[in-house]
Amino acid sequence: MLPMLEKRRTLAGVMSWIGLGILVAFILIAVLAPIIAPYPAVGPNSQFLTPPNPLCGACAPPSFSHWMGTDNLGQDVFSRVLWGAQTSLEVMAIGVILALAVGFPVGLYSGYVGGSIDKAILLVMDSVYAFPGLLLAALVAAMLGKGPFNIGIAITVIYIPLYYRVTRNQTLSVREETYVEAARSLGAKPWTIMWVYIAYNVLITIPVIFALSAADAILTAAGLSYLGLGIQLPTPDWGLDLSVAQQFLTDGAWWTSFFPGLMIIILTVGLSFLGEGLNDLINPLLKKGRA
Amino acid sequence: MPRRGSLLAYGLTRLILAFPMLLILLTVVFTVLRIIPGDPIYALYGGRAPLSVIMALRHQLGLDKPYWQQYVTYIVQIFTGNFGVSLGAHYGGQSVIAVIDQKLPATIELSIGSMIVASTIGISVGLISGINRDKVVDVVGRLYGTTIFVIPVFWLGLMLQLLFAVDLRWLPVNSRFDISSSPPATITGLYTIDSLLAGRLDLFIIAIRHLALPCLTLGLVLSGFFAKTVRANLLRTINADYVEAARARGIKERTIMSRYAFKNALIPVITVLGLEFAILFAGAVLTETTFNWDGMGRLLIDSIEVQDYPLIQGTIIVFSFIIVLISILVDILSGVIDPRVRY
Amino acid sequence: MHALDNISLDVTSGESIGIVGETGSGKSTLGKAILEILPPRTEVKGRLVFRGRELGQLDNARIRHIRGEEIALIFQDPMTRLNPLMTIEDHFVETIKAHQRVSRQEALARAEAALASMRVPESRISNYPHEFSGGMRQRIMIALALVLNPSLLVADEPTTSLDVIVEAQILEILEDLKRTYKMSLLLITHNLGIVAEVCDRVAVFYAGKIVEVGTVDDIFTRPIHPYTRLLLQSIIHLDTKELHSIDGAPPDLVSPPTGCRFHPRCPYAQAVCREKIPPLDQFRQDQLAACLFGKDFL
Amino acid sequence: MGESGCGKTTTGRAVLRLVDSTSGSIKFEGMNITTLKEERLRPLRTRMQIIFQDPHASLNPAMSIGRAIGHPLKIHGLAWQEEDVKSQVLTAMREVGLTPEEQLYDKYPSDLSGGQKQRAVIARAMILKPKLIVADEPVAMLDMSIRAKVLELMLDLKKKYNLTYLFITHDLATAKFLCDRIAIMYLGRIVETGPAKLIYNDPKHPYTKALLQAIPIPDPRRRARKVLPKGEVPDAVNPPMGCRFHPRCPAVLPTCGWEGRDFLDYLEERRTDLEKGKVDEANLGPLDLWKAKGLVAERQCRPENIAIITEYVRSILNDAPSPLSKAVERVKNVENRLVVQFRNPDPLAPKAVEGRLVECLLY
Repeated sequence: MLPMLEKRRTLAGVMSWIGLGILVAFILIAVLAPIIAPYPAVGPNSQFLTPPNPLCGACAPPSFSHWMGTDNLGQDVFSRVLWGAQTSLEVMAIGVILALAVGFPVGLYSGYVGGSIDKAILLVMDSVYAFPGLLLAALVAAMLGKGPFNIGIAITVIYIPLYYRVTRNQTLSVREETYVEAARSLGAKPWTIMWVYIAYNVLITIPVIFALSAADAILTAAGLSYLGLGIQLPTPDWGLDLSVAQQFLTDGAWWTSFFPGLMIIILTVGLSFLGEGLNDLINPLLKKGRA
Repeated sequence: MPRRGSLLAYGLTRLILAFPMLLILLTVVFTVLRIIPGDPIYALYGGRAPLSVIMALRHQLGLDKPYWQQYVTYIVQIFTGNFGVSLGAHYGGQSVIAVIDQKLPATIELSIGSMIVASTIGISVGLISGINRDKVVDVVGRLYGTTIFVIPVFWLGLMLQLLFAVDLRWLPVNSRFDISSSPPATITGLYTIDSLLAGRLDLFIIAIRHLALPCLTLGLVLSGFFAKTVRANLLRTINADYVEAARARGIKERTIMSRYAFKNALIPVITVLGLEFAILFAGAVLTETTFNWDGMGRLLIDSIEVQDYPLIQGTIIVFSFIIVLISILVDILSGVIDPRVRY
Repeated sequence: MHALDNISLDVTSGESIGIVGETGSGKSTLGKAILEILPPRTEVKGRLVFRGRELGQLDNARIRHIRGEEIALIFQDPMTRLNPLMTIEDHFVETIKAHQRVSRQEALARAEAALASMRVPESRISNYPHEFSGGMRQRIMIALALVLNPSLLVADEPTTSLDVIVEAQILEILEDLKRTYKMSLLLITHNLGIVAEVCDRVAVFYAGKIVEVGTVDDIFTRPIHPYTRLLLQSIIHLDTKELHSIDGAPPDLVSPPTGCRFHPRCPYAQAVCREKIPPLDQFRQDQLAACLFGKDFL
Repeated sequence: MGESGCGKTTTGRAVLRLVDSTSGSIKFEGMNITTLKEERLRPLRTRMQIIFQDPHASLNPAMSIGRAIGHPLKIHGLAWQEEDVKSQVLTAMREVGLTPEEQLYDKYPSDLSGGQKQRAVIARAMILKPKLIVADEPVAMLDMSIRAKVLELMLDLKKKYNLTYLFITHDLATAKFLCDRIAIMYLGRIVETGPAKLIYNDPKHPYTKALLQAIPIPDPRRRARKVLPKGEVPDAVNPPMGCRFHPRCPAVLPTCGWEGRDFLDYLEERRTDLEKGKVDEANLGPLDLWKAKGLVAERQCRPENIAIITEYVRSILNDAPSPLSKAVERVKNVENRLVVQFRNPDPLAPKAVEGRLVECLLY
């Protein structure tokens, strides 16, 4: 997939590369957080504190020792932001990968067999899809309890219909391709047709959805935490830190909300660049392939 | 030979088709609330209230009955308009319907305002982008569409608050109305409409000033989706065969753009409108929290926090009804505009 | 990419001329070039003289008036050429009003007359395009092209997506038009049979160039250019006794072959064909060919 | 052979049981396979194969050419060893002229030209050594200059392996050149079938005649005015009664299957004539007052003008082409309805006519 990105320096190609770079950088940050973070994520680092700010506890503006300042508990924002990458990526990965693992086979099966089974599954998935994802996730999260894994599951619920729809629609169109009928005329069994002839040709549309839903999953997870229904303190998490910081915003402590938000934006923008770029690169390929 | 289908028949079909969708949503809500972790009372009160209290509550809500019986009662209650009574700290004892009736107008006002902002900005950006394909304006427009869509709505809200309310002090920080004045008498519950109905322009201005930031926040985030859809569709219609054919007939370029390219590009936008509303409602929950907006989203989160299970259920069900209603409206609207849709 | 190169063609009034060529020979680009509706950023060089006026020098408003009013274009796929959101009536009224100041009633009356002449029931004028079959839509497209009485009709593969009987019906309509309205017809097609049935003269395209022009009789009975000969032989028709084909594949127009563009596939090619670009020379009365050895094939 | 929508492709697929037939029977090598279960059918698929119109679409873009050609062997367990499969594939590739075969083996469909892809598809079909090949417009998507070569290949293979082809095409000329026998289809029915030579020299069914006449001939000296059927192929979901060609047939009889719809079509056709249309509009009003059901076309009338309308309908029926007007049994009034009642059509069955079967009441 990537060699074709090199061929043309189009906007799509550039966007894909930027997006991929950002994603890789964040994975590195998450993995290396224990090494690169200057302070632990939890607990005050108050030895450097200037006189405590009466309005927001132990918070301090960005300085040489605390690049992004400290929060109301005196925790280093930069370190928490780095550690927070772990939480976000973990929740996102669980949510999106589980959604793919369920949505893809179900979509493939539903699209291939068609008929009333397909219609029934479609109706259920479409109904769930039409429902505001965050509300559904909030509900599931409230029921399951709060930990990265449970939040991941709650998010999965939103994205299963998405993967299902994309897979099913693509399966429907691939199923009508002559080469699938050719496989049938050769005497191939349904299982072989589904996995040898259809699955791969459906899978090429998935990276786009994968990137876009990953971006959305990060937003949803952050939203849940922001609402107090996701990750709980003291775990470092961007959305959670933002919601804590919000109450001090009117007092001028902008840094505690600005930087976690910025991290979310950079990562989601990266992912959506990757998704959009891939979309622009893959779509013409699909069309050309058919022509 | 294909003939024109009846719009009325089409509308009725959509209405009937919407019923299973509603039923499925209600079933999903039922499943999540009652089956996944055992039952809501255990999930919400487990270990925090004496067993006798829990058992009594369970009995009161009928949770000790078999699932199928619970399900039937649940469906019957919903369709008879009985949503139960709130159990939580804030609204304990009040009827769920009454509480929702208070909160719904706030969310509707916020949603409509945001939709207006989103469609105005989004469609304009999409059209400008599409006409100037691959020029600088287009690249900027595309980057805007992609970026604005993935900015966390609460973060954008906070930043706008910081800028316009805290620093510049142009607009109120949060809430639906000034504390110093009393809102207009409730007719529709929408402060803007009510103040106009009461003939109070001053109150209307207060309401609009309070609406401005939340609607801008939510509208901006949502405009990305509009911009992307409109641009993609415009690129398709601008190069459509019928546009070329119209040009060959010597139709004026302006007419071609408005009657062939723009109009046709906006049709698919209607069909994604349902999806937009789903995103809008999710965003509304966050925006209501950021701006302390006393609406349905806040109600849901508060109910979840105080584990007010009848209120949670009621709120979610009302959202389901609205979603289904919107999907019907969207279908009928696209049927009215696009003659091909009436099958 | 050079879709067309050095094309020179005269069409006289009331004449029907066929443009034939395989896929990618650039023949469809010609039709659009005449009406100047090529995609933006397309460069057109050369002179288009229509009834003594040079189209390239006219301003946009004048060109717009020539489109539809004097030169009309009908296309290959009638299914996609009508705006799905507009009724047939709207299409007609808009087209007529774009050119002439007439009342809506007057425009409607003309539209109904044009439709009736194409045997489309006027009662269906308020229907939408998707409510018509393919043949009907092509009739509507023709009616739409004729409603302003143009003097030149450019038909770009007008029957390619239609079945053989409907194709024959449409071709008869085109012939009738030519006869009754003294309209010139520029028929672009890949089907040599259609040209033989409808046209007075033919221009054969290969890789963006005209390789041979002449009357249908000359081209079909005594072609000069090797490509024309081989193309005629490769048609499978009812009297075909054995199969013939042309070796190789049509060149891509991004980097066409040097010299005579047909030389890599030409069985008679000499070394000089690779270097020298053959001019379009006259070999017989009214028959021109772009072959260095044209004389040998007389 | 037939126009689009006549069901020729469906026939080809039904023969191979790629679509299920609703009635009738399919026999292969003497065995009735109409309702055979897919598991029992699978072994038979080695002996019947299909070549599709679009060579590009018939190859899985994710499979290399070599793997695609060899896959049937694996599906049927005819060869498991990679080398064994590969050597058979290479042989098959040489056979269809897909050379240099070693280099093309690992290429993907998108790297090949249209002609090469169609050769690959033929090789994939031939590797199972089939007896029957259904060829569905195998050259329609190829460039003029390549068609002849693929057809030649098919003829060579036929001779060499004594193959049976079911050749599906809309191109009468190719069918004439290639086939021993042909069947002309119209709207889901075979209207004429027999030896190709006989049918081309002297077509019997009016539809066959129309088709042969409609093909453009690349010879300017043989231009002639044609007698063409009017209109287009109607919707196959709801085909005309009796002979399905009757509404368009130039040689139609009053007994061919006229029905209520035909009367409505006649009314609509009159509206294409500006003068008649205006008079009709004034006397009858809009067309959608009429309803057609089976042999009957009818409409509601107000009691005070039913007599005038009935008279007018009778007069325009007199004005109609004679087969149509003769097919009308009567125009009557039932309560406030005006009813145009058609006669029952004569039964239609294939008849032996001069060495071929024709389904037409003329014979």
